[in-house]
Amino acid sequence: QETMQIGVQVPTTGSEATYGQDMINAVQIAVDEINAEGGLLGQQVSLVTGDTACDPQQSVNAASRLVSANVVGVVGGYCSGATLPTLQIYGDANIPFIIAAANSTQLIPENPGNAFMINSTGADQAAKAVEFLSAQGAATLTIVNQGDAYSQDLATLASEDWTAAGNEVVSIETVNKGEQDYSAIVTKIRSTNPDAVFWTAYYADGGLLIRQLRQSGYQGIIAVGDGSNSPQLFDIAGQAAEGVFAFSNPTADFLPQAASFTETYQEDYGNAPGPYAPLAYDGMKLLGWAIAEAGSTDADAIIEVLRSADGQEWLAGPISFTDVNTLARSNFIVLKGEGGAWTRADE
Amino acid sequence: MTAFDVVMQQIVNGLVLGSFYALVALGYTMIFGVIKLLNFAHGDLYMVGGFVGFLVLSAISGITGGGWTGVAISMFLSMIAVGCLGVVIERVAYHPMLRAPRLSILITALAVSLVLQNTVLSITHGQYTAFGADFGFGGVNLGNVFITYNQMILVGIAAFLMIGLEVFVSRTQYGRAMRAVAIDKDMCQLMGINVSGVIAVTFLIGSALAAAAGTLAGAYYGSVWYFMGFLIGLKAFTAAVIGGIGSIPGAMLGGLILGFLEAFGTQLPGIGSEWKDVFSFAVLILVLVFKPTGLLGKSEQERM
Amino acid sequence: MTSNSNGAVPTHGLGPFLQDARLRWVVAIAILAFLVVAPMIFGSYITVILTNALLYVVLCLGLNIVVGYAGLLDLGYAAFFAVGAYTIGVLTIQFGFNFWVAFPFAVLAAVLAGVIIGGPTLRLRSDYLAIVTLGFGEIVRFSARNLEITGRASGISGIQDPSLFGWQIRTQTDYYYVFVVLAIIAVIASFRLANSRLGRAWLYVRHDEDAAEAMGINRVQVKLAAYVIGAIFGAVGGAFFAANLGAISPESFSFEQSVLVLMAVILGGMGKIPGVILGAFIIILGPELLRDLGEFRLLVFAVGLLLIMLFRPSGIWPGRRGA
Amino acid sequence: MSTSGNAVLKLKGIEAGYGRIQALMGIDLEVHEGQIVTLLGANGAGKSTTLKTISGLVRARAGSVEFMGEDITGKNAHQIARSGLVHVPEGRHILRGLSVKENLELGAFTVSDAKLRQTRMQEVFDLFPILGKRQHQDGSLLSGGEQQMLAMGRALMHGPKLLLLDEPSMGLAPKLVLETMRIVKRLNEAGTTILLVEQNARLALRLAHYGYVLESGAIRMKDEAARLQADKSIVQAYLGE
Amino acid sequence: MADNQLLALSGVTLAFAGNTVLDDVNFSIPRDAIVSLIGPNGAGKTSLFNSITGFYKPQGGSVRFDGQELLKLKPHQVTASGIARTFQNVRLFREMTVLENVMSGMHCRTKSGALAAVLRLPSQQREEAEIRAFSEECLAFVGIADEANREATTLAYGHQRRVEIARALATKPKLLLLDEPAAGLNSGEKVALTELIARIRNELGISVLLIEHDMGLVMKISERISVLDHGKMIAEGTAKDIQNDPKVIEAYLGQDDGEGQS
Ligand SMILES: Nc1ncnc2c1ncn2[C@@H]1O[C@H](COP(=O)(O)OP(=O)(O)OP(=O)(O)O)[C@@H](O)[C@H]1O
Ligand SMILES: Nc1ncnc2c1ncn2[C@@H]1O[C@H](COP(=O)(O)OP(=O)(O)OP(=O)(O)O)[C@@H](O)[C@H]1O
Ligand SMILES: [Mg+2]
Ligand SMILES: [Mg+2]
Repeated sequence: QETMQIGVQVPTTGSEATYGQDMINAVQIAVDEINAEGGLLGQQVSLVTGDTACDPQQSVNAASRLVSANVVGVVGGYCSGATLPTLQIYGDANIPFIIAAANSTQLIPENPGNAFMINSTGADQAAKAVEFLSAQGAATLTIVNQGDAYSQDLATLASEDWTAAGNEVVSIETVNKGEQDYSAIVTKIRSTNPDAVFWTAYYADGGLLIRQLRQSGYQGIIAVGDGSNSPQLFDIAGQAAEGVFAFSNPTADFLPQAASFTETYQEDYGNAPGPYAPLAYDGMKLLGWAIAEAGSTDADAIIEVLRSADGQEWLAGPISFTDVNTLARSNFIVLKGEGGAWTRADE
Repeated sequence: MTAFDVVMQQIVNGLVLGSFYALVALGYTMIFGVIKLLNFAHGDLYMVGGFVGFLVLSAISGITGGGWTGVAISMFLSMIAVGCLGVVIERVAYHPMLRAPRLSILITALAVSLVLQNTVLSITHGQYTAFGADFGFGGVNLGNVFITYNQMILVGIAAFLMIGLEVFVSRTQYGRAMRAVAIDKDMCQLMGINVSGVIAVTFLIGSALAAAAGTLAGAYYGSVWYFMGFLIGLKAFTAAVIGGIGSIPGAMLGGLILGFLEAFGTQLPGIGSEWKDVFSFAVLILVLVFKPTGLLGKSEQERM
Repeated sequence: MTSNSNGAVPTHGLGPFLQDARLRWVVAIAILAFLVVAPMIFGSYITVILTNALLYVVLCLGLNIVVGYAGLLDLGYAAFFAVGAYTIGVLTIQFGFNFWVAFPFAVLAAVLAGVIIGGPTLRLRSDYLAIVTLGFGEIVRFSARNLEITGRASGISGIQDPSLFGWQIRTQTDYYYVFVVLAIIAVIASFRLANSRLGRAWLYVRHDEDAAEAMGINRVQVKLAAYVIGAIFGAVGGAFFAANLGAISPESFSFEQSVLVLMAVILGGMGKIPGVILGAFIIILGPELLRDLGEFRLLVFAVGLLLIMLFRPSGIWPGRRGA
Repeated sequence: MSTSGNAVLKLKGIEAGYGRIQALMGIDLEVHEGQIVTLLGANGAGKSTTLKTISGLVRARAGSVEFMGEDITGKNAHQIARSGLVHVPEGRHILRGLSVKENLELGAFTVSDAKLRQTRMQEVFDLFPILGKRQHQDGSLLSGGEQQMLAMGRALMHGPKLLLLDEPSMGLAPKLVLETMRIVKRLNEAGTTILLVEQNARLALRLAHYGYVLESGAIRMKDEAARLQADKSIVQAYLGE
Repeated sequence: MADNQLLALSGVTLAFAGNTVLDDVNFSIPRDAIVSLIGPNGAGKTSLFNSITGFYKPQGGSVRFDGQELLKLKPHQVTASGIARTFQNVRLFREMTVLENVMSGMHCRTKSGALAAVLRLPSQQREEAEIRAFSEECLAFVGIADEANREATTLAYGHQRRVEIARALATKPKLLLLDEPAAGLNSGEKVALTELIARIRNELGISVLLIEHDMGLVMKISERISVLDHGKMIAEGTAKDIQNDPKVIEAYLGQDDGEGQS
């Protein structure tokens, strides 16, 4: 019996492998479910992985390989920088591409029309962050990013919005991934003592930063972006993560239908799903739905169905697209660290 | 915090960071000193050291607790285990290459680095692992400058290891032999020095120091990760060179200087912290332009 | 050619196989023929990979001049690659230059970069030079990450495809042929340089600086020439890399990139042109062939590298000129 | 063999070489206790290779080396050195970057008694006063002749039972050549057995008890030194002038 | 008078970390001469060579060569001005053939660059041929033309010394400095070397300054001998003068008391 090939384009080696692996796991869960229900168009679905290593050149190789493997569609896209040059490749080959994590605004003009971004853009998140932190009474803010496209983009957007709202940005700081020791930045933050600190990058380094901030006695508000809403933040930051706010798409924990996903993930992989797991899962499910709806593997038909997605509920919320194929809504929610787990903070 | 407090606090920060750099740089420098190899796998031994420390601590914390006693024991065992790993790596990957062109061993070292990283990657699936050490955040306040007990213990252990090593290498016959092996292996043999043995001991000590640093870092920062050795490996290499590669006091000095540069680079007036690495590298280059053998490196003059 | 048979052994490091001139031509034509028809036989994926490998051939031959000939350990070669790519990116996007107008500036920028890196540091011993070049590489990358004009961390996208005498270079196959031509030019230039007065001077300086100096060779000038020429190779590669991908960002020019190029050079056999080419192909094709292994692929690749080096410590390609 | 004493060193059918080059074609050689034996021969005859094979730097492809009644063929160089056989190789091999004193200290690497090292060091300084004066200087920056003294001094620090000297007079000023030969003789009189390779054959034969002449990796001739010296044909053919 | 001197050193002083190696050295070499420099080990002979050729930077004095001051020049500039040297320990380029080694000497007498090489300009091709031809000539002159394509460091020691001399000749020097060229040579080779040095002067018109410990060779060949001791010139003259100079005997030659003969 023939199987239907779906591509997953994420980093599985290099410094970002953690996140890529997390996404593959989630996609695999979705595929297992689809196959358990009889597959798509009567065929079992199987995955082909394309490792980008978060390197543009390698991701071009990976994408070309997925194209050569005759995949029906591709899910993934983690690093924006590495996702960018692949858009043209999938465009030329006319393959539907669900971008589950990468959300740099730079991707939009380069999209030939076959790619769909199911993660809200950085602009949406920045707006939410500014709104929430202002409401908490913060007037001065220090933003810390990690010098990559995603977190720098979010930092810049947030800074613009924050200033526009009449508040003061004390400074934008940049750290490097994997540095471990953030004491120098912490001292700098302590010396200017802003009302809030906003970490725009990922949980691993974020956890260390938060830990060191609190250890040094910083008492202000700490907030983190959607790259850091993982439960693993608590492993790394420990006590210090208590009271930290996170901006996030509604993740697995906060939707009734996601409970079983989280459980399955725990069971299969021995740890909690990371920040992009639900979106990756959704991406696969969305693609599966579109293929089923289209009733064929014809790309144009699948793309047509995706365009017409009309707010159907998925794990991470309803999906419908703008005319540039970005998520039509922003449904960022705010979480708070409490007792070693995330709870809703905005309800 | 006054400007003075900030400066003092950054000095403390630089000292702690510098101690880690120095510990790793020492191994770099020793190994370079003996077989002229830039051991790019050294940072990964630091990483493996962190994981071994974690495993040991998980096993014994039931008895010892997660405090300093447990961490000290984990560190010690990790030093032994990783020291042996270093020796094995030397035997398998470097020893057969000792008479090959120098740069070839560099590639072997890079390959070893990839092997270590990717082995741990496959085991941990790239996840961060919480280290599980559990000690308080207590400390002393000197004005507005806060120094934790952990920081003091950390710097103390690092200083102890470094001074011990320096004494060993500069004062003992064996240490002298280490330096001699770097220069002329055949002549060393003729003087009765077991060259292979000396090289093995060098790897043992160098790797053990990296493991000590790795375990301490895991405990101090709270987590370990398969890629944690990469950056510090580069930094240690840099530190070793600033101080004068091959020189043990140089590695210590270089580590501390780099620590201070990074601490103060973050606080550079007028430009943001994103330039701090540019700043440290620029200083490094300037140092080398004016002092081409590093701060404490001896110039290797050749007679004609 | 005939003078070689009774003159000095030429310094191209062809090894024992290819000493016969006629055999050399046969091999060259066979390789050329394969390169021309490859995209027609294989699919787009292989074409992309081969394009990549050919880019690496250019980069590796450039680094080979610095490391293999002049003996200067360079851990920041990606900086030159970045200079070429970003010059094209900045001039075409921010200033609206045509690719071909921007191209000479890319070469010029590389020459400048070579002089800046080389000038103050050439007195350093190899290991110190390594860290300085590493530092320069990182400075270039961090600067690209921090500056507005280079598009900060997101880099520069939307770089237009150039056209050449009315031929619009666009598809992967088009670029493949562009890189075939570039690689051939790089190979020919490398051979000719190696067998020239300057090429020998690099070897003299590499083997014994003092003796070379005593023979009237200005070592600083000779080493600088190596840096500058190596930089030009890198920048030319970078320029077409930028045009091919259409988007560039700092992560393409990381320390790992420099290390990968260096690995290819040493793996194949420093200073031996066919070896370096082989090294470039192994470094690019190796991990690709292992893609199915997922997270194990680099592990297997690394073990493979290790074994190759243990069995052929002077690089895969046989013959001297390897130390 | 006409000399008295028992053989400290005994080579039987030694073959050795480098890669495809065979340098020694089967050497038989004996050195008796308390003797100075000299090994003569043109450039490339294999003198240095013979010494290297004895001290373990070069592996013998065939034959055996016996030192003080023990078979040391195939042993590691450092093990052989520990048993009291010290080789001063051609080209001095001063350890660059280490001071004169450190070079000497390392010569006594196998001597664990610090006191003994101290006395030996003093003896060396008495023998070569310039080394005492320059003890803190980098050994490799000494002049050629000074380096030669250091190399010799370093060997003495070890307290050798058998000393292999490879061209100790090379590059020395005439006065020092004579001085060196006196030292060799004194050492021998103090009980050290010596195997001496010398380009300056006249001097060597004056000093030695017994001599071997090596040609293309094989022993061409062997006899009492005095008799070799008297043989005009040998002097002309192998020793020049 | 001054015009007669090819090389003239005056007041050259060199010290390393307080250790005076050359102490106010005055010394000259006439055109077309073979001059020897002798002296005990560590006297500063090699250091004097290094000072002339720009490897060491003396603290004071002047070195005039053919009307030009050398003291400020780098080694390669000194070579370009017409002084070539060999080294006390042979320093050939490893892994390169004898011919390639000799070709290095022609570097400073030719000029085509990278672009000419890549484009194979006719001028570059012509120059390459010239380099090759002259280097072969130099090899033939020292008598080892047959060894041109062997790897230089695999040659017998005596031949390696000759390669070094050929390499120096390829720089087209006016003055050749030889540092202990006879060390490690056997007596036959020494005789050949003596002849070669004479031919270099007689046939090529190149002056020679020689450091050597082999008194037989020195006495036979030198027109003048200078003696250096502890960085100072202690004597100068013909072979006879020197041989009988008590200062030289005391410092350098020594008395062969025949003690070796027991
Ligand atoms: N490392 C080496 N590699 C290859 N061949 C060598 C090596 N060392 C020596 N040989 C060769 O071995 C032979 C013997 O050399 P050896 O050094 O023993 O001669 P020797 O009698 O000591 O000469 P000399 O008087 O020049 O020191 C020579 O042909 C030489 O070329
Ligand atoms: N680069 C240097 N640094 C320090 N001291 C040096 C240096 N070069 C030479 N010397 C010292 O200068 C003195 C003279 O050395 P030089 O090599 O000139 O002697 P030489 O006359 O050539 O002796 P030989 O005949 O033994 O070769 C020696 O004492 C040596 O230690
Ligand atoms: Mg010899
Ligand atoms: Mg000398």
